[in-house]
Amino acid sequence: MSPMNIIWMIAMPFIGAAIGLLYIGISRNITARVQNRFGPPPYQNIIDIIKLYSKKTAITHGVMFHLGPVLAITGTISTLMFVPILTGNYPIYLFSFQGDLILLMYIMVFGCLAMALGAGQSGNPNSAIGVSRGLTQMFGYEVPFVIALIILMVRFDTSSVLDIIKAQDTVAHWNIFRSPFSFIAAIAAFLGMMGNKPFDIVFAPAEISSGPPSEYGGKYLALMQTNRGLFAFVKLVLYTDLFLGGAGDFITLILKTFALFLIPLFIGIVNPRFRTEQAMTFFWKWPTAIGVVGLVLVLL
Amino acid sequence: MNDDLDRQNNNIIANWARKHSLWVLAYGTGCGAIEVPPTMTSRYDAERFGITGMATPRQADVLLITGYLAIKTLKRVIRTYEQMQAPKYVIGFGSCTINGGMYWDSYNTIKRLDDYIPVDIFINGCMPRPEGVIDGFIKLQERIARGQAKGWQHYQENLDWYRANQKKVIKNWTMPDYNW
Amino acid sequence: MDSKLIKEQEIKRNINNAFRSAEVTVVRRRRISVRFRAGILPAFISYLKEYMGFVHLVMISCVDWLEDNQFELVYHLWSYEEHIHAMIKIRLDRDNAQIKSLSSLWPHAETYEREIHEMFGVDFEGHPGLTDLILEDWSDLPPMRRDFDTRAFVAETFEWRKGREDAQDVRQTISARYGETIPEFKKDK
Amino acid sequence: MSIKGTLLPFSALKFLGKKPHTVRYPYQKKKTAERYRGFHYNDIEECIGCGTCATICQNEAIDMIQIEGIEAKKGDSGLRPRVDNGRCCWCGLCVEMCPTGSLSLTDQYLHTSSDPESYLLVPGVDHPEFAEHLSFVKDDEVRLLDLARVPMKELDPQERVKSFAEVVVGYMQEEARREATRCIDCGICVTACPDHMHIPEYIGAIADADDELALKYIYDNNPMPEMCGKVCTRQCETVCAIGHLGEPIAIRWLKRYATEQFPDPAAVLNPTIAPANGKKVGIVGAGPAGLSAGYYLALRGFDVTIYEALPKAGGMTFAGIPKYRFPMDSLDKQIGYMEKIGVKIKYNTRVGKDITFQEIRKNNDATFIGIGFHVPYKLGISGEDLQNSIQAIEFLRTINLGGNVYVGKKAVVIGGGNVAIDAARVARRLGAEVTILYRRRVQDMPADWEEIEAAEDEGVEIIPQGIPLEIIGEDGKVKAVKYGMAEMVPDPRGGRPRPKLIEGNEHIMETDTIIGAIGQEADYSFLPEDLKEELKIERGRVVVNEFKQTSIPDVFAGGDNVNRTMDAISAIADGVKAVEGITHYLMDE
Amino acid sequence: MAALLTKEKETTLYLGPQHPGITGNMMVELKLTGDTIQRAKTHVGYLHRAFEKLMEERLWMQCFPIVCRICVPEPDPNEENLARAIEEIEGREVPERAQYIRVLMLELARITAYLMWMGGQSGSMGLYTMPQWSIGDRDYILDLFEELTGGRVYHMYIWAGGVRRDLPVGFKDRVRKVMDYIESRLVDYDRLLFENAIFLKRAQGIGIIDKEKALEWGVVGPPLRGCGIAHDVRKDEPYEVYDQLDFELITHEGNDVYSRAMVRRKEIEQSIHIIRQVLDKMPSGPIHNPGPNPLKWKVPAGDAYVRTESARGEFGYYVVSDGSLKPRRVHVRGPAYVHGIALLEHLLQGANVADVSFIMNSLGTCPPEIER
Repeated sequence: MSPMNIIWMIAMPFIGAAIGLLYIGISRNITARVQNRFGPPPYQNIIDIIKLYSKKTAITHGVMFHLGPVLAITGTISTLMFVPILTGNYPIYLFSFQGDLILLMYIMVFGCLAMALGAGQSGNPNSAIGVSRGLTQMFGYEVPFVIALIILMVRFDTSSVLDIIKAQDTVAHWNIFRSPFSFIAAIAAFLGMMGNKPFDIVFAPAEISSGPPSEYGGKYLALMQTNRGLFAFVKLVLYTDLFLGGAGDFITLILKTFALFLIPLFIGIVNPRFRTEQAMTFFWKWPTAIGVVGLVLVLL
Repeated sequence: MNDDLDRQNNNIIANWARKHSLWVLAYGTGCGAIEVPPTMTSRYDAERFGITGMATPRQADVLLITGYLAIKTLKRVIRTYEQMQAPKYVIGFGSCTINGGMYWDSYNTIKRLDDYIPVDIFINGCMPRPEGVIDGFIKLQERIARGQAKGWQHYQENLDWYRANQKKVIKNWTMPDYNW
Repeated sequence: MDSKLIKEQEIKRNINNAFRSAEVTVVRRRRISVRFRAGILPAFISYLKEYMGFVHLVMISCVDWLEDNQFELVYHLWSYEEHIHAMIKIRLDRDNAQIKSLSSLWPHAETYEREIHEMFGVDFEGHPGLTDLILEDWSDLPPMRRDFDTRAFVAETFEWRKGREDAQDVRQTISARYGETIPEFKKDK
Repeated sequence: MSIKGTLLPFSALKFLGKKPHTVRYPYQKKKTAERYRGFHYNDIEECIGCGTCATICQNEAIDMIQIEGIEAKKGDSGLRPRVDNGRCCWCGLCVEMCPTGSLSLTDQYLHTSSDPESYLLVPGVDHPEFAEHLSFVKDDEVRLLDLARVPMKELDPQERVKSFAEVVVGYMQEEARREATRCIDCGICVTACPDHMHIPEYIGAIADADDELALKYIYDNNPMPEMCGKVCTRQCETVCAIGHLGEPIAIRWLKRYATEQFPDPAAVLNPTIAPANGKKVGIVGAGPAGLSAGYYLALRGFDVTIYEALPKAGGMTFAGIPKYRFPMDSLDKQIGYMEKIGVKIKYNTRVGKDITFQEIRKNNDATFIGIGFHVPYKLGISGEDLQNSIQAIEFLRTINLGGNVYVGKKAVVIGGGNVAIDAARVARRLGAEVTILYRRRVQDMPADWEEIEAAEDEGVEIIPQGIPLEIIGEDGKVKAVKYGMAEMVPDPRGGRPRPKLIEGNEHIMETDTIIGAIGQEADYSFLPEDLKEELKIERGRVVVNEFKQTSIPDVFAGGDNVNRTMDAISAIADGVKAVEGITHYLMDE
Repeated sequence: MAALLTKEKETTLYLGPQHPGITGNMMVELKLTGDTIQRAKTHVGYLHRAFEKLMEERLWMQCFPIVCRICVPEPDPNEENLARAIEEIEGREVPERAQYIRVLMLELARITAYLMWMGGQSGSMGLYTMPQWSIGDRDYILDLFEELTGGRVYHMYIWAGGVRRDLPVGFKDRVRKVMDYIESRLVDYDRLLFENAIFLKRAQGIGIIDKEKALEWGVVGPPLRGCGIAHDVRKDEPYEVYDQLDFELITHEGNDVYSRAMVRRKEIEQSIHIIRQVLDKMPSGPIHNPGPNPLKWKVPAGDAYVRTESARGEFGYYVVSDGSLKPRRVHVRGPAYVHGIALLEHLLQGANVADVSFIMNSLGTCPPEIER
C-alpha cells in the first residue's frame, strides 16, 4: 500500500462519483436532444446534490432507515476499492487480490440490500413494493451476470480482475470479441443493474411513486444520488475491465466507460418499462440462455 | 432557532444550488396542471433551468398549487406540504389561488391560498401560459438567490395561525401533527 | 306528425301498450320523454332495457323543483339500435325522497345514485353503499338543493382578499349624486 | 417480441442530430397571437363608467371605483372599472359587452409576484403603456349587445300631411319587450335626465313583462309621462351607453308604451294621498312645472290651486305642441288623472288680469310661478307687421285651441328650433307648401333630428344658411321674403361657427305667409311693481336656489321661466324639486 | 410462487391523490396481495368545484366561460354542448359557417386530447420520450387555438348562436400546415410507441373489457370501439355538420389497452382528414346568430339533452330552463364518470399493480369531469 494508493483511496470515491454524476448529467442532455429539446446543463446533477445536502432533513422512520443510504454508499465505496481502475503506467488498483471477482459478485449486492433494508423500514407501501421488485429484479439479472463472470473465470482460469485485464492485451483480445456470449449476458445484466428503461421497475414513478426512495429526501437522497453516480462509475469501470481490456489512462477510461454507458442510455430513451414478471422472463430467457451456451462452449 | 434558519437562508452556495435545482412535486391539484406538461416538455423545456418533476413530497422542493383547491384536496396538500423537506417553496397558479378566481362563490374551494399554506410566488393567469409559469420559476429563483423565499420559515413561525385557518375549513382533522 | 318520427311513434305505442300510465311525449326526432310514477320504476326501466333496446344508461339527473316541493329524477336512456334517447322523468316528494335503486340493472347507476344521494339527499332503496362520493365531512344541507345558498355559505366559511371595499355600484352612485331615491315596490306577481 | 418492433424505436435517435424546437424563453420570446386575451386596457377617456363590465363578469372580478381626475358628469358616472386579477379568467365577456368599446384585452400577461395584494389593476390608469398592446378588441361583426333599435312604426308621410292624426304608432307589446331587453340597466341615462327618472328600473320592468311596475316607477317622479313619452326631448337617449356604438334605447317610446297600456293610471298606481295638512299652495300656470308641483303637493296633502290663463291645462305642451305629436286625448287623460288626485285648476284665469298675484300670495302659504315663455321674439326686419306675417307660437296656440289661421298656398317658416319645425309641419297639414329658412347649417338646427327628418319626409323644404332680410308686402299683405345666403365663419370667441352674410347673394321667395319662430320669452307683466324689484330676474329668468325658491321666500318658480334647457322634462324636474322646497319651507319650522 | 402470494396478507395501497401515475387529481385505493389487486375503489371529489351549482347562480351567458373548465384537456365539447343545448331549447338556428368552425374546433381539440393521452399512456409505462414529443407537438395546435380564439387552453369560443370570432386571415393555411406536420409526426409516433415491441407486450391482453357487457357497463368512445363495437355519436346522432363530412368509424378488436390505443391512433388520422374537409368545404357567411342582450337573456322553459363525441366518448349536457335569467339545472355527463369509477374499479380487479396507471390512462380517465 503506497502513500499514493492511500491518496487515491481517499480521492477515488469523489472522482468516481463526480464522473458518474457527470455521465448521468450528460445522459440527461442526450435524452433531451432525442426528445427534441435542450435539457439541463451537464453539471445539473452536481447542483442537485449540493442542493440536497443543503436541505434540512427531518424524516424519522427508525435506525435502519437512517443507515440504509449510509450502508449503501459504504458498499459502493468498498466495491470501488476492489475494482482496478487504471492499469497503465500509473496504475490505480486499491485492494485487488486473487479472487476479487468473487468478492465483487457479493459486495455489489451489499449496497442494494442495505437500501432495501432502509427503504423497507420507511413503512411506505410504495417503498415496500419497490423493495420487493428490486430484490426480484436482482434475482433476475444476477443469474446472467454470474454466468457471464463464470464464463470469464473459466476461460482465463482466474478469479482476479487484474488477470482478466492482463489477458486482454490487444483490441482483438478484448473479451467483447473473444467471448461475445459472456458479453451479451453481462450487458443484459448491466441493463438491469443500471436501472434504465426498460428495467427501471424498481423506481417506476408512474406505478409506485419512486419506489424504495419514496420516503427519502434531503440529505438521505443526496447520499443516495451520490451513491447512484458512484455505483454507475464502479459498474462501468468493472465492465471496462472485464470486457474492454481495462484502461491505461484516464482518457481511455472515460472513452471506454462512456461508450459502455451509452448502451443502456440509448435503450432507455426509446423504450418503455417492463412489468416485473416480464423483466424476469427476459433475464431468465435470452441472456441466461446465451450465457449458458457460452458457458458450455467454454467448458467444451 | 431563528438564527439557524436565517443562516440557512443566507448561505450563498446553498442558495445558488437551490436556485438552480428546483424539483417540482408532480401533483396536479387543479386545472392549471394542464399547462405544466407543456412547460416541462419539449416546447418550453423547463428542465433547462434545472426544474424537473419529482414523484414524492420527500424529494421535492417546489409545490405547485395549480389553481383552486377543493377542501378535500387542501387536506392532502397540507399533508404533502408538511412532508416536504425544508427549504421548500410554494407557487400559486392562476387567479383562483389569489382571490378565489372563477370559483369565488363555490362552496367547495378555498379562496385565498396564502391563508392555508405560505406561498412564495403567485403567477397570474387563468391558466398561466407556459411563459408565465417559467417566469414564475425565474422570479422564485431570484427570490431564493436573495434569500427571500422564506415561506417555509413563515409557516413554522406562524404555525398556529395557519393551523387555525386550516382547521376552520377542514372539519375532520385526522392528520398527524407537525413532524419535522 | 313528421314522417321521420315513425320509429319514435312506434316506441311510444309499444310503451303505452305495456305501461298504460306512462305519459310518452315525442319531443323531436330521436328524443322521447316519458313521465312515470316512482312506484314501479325498476320494472319499467328493465322493460325498456330488456325489450325496447335501451341498453345504455346515459346518466341520471336530478332537478330540484323547490317551488313544487318536488325532486325530478331524469333517467336518460339511449338505444343504440334505434338511435333514440329516452328521458324517463319521475317526480318525488321533496321531503321524503325515496326511490328504488337501479344498481342491479347497470353497475354505473350506482355511482350516479351515490352522487344524487349526496348532492340532493334522495334515498335509493337497495343501493349497496350510499356513501359519500365527492364531498368529505359535509354537514350542511346537500349542496345541490336549491335552498342551499352557496354564496351565503362561502361568505360564512371563507374570507375574501381585502382591498376591494371601495367598490361602488354604478346605479347607486348615480342616484346618490343626483339625489334620486329609487322607490321599492312590492311585486304583486 | 418482434425484431422490427424492437429495432424501430431506435429511429428516434435521429433527433440527436436535429435542432430542438424548444422556445428558449426568456431568451427567446414567442409572439402571442393577435387576439390573445391578456390583461385589460381601458381607454378611460372613452369609458363612461357604465359598469356593464362589472355586471357581466361572472367572477365578480370587476369593481367600479372612483378615480382621481375623473369627474362625474352628464353621461359619465365618474367611476372606472378595476379588475381583480385574482378573480379574472380573461374570458373577455367584459370586452364583448362594453357598450363604448373602451375596454379591450392586451397581449400582456405576465404578472408574477410574491405579494397577493398586488393583483388589483385599474385598466388604463395602471400600465398606460398597454395601449400599445391591444389585442382582443371588440369585433364589429359579432356583438352581444343588440345595437339596432326596434324600429318605430310611423304613418306614411303622404298620409300624415292630410290630417292631424298622430304620426307615431307606438310599440306593440312584443316590440316593447324586445326594445326593453336591449337595455343594460347601467343608469347613465339618469345622469342626463333633468328629472332623474328611474329609467333602468322601468325599462327593466317592461322587459320583465311587468308594465304596472314600470308605470309605478315612472310616476314616482314624473306625473306627465303621457306627454313625456311622446314629446320629450329625451336627453337620456343622447347619453345612452348603447348609443355610443349603436342606436340608443328608445327610452321615450318605452315610457310611452308603459303609459299607453293603462287607460286609467289611477287604477294601477292607486296613489296614497296624505291627509290634508292645511297648507295652501297657489300655482301660476298649468304648464308641466306647475302641474308637477301641483300633483306631488296634492299627494302630500297640500291644498293646491293652479291658475291657468288658457281654457285647457298643459301650458306649452298643450298650446305649443301640435296634436299629431301629442293628441288631445292623451293630455286629457293626464290632466284628468291629476284633477282626480285633487289638483284644482282654475282655467281662463289670467293672473294679473282676472286675479292679481298679490291676491294669490295672500290666499296661499306659498306660491309657485310656472308661467313659461309664451311671448315670441320679434324677427326685427322690415315688413314684420304686415298681414299674414305671424308668430309660430301664436299660430300653434290658435290651431290647438281649434281656431283657424290663414296660411295660404305657400308659407315660409323662419327659425330652426322645434317650434319652427312644428309650425312648418302644421302649416303643411293646413295645405301649404312650406319652406324653412334657417341661418345656420342643418346640423346646427336645435330641433330634434327626427323632427327635421319627419318634416323633410312630409315635403317641407329647408333652406339652410339663409338669413331673412326683408319681408316684401303688397296691399299690406305678405308677398315675398328677401333673404341672403350666409357662409359659416368661426366664432372669434370660440363658440359655434356663426353665419356671415355673403354680399350680393340675395334671393327673393314668393310666399303667402311668414311664420316667425326664432324664440320666446316670459311675460312678467302680472307682477306688481314692488315685487318686480324684489324678485330677482336675470336675462328674463327668475333666479332660484336649489329648491326653486326665489329671492322672495314664499315664492317658488320653475319651468322655462327659470331654466335654460327650456324643455318639458326640465320643467317637470323644476316642479318636483319645488315640491321639496315648498314642503321644506312650509312644514319644517 | 403464485400460491404463496395469494396467501399473503392483504395490504392497502393508496394511489393518489398525489401520485405521478394518476391522471389528474384522484385516488385509487387498492387492496393488494403481493402485486395483484384484489379490490379497487376509486375516490373522487378532489376537484369538485360545484360547477352545476355555480351555473344556477349565473346568467346564461356567464355559464360559457365556466363550462370549459369542466374538462381540462379538452374543453371545447363543453362549450359546444352547452351552446347546442340552449339553441335546442330556444330553437335558435346556427349559421352553417359557424357549424363548420365548431367542427374544426372540436376536431382540433380531439387531436390535442389524443396527443395528451399519448403522453400519459406512454408516461405511465416510463417511455418519457413520447410525452416530450407529443405534448410538444400539441403545442402547435394550441397555437392555432390561441390565434383563433385568443386563449391557449380555455377558449371560450363557442357560444349560443355560433362562434365568437371569424377565422383570421391565412388561418386555414396554417391549420393545413400544422396538420401536415402532425401527420408527418405520426410515423415517428408509430415507430416509437405503437409498434414498439415492449409496448405491445405490455398493452396486449391488459385491461380487458368484456365485449358482451361493454354496452351495459356504459362504455363509450374509444374504449367501446376498442371492443370492436362501432358506435360513435358523430355517426349515431350527427350534430353540427358531421353528416356532411366523410370519415371512417374506427374499430379495433381486442378489448384491451392496445386496441384502445390503436383506435385513438387511427382516429387522429381521421380527425386530420375531417379537418381538411372542413377547411375545404367551409362556406362563407355569418358566424353568429345573435340572441338577446345577455343581461336580460331568458331562455324559454324547457329541457334538452345534447351529446358530443369527445376524445373520451359521449359527452352530454342536460340543460333545464325554467324560463328565467339563470339555468335551472345543468347536468354534465362526462364519459370519465362511468369509465373512471365503475369500469375502472371493475377492470382493476385482478390486475397487476404496475398496470393501474396504464389502464387508467387507456380509459381516458379525467377527474375534473367526474366531479365537476
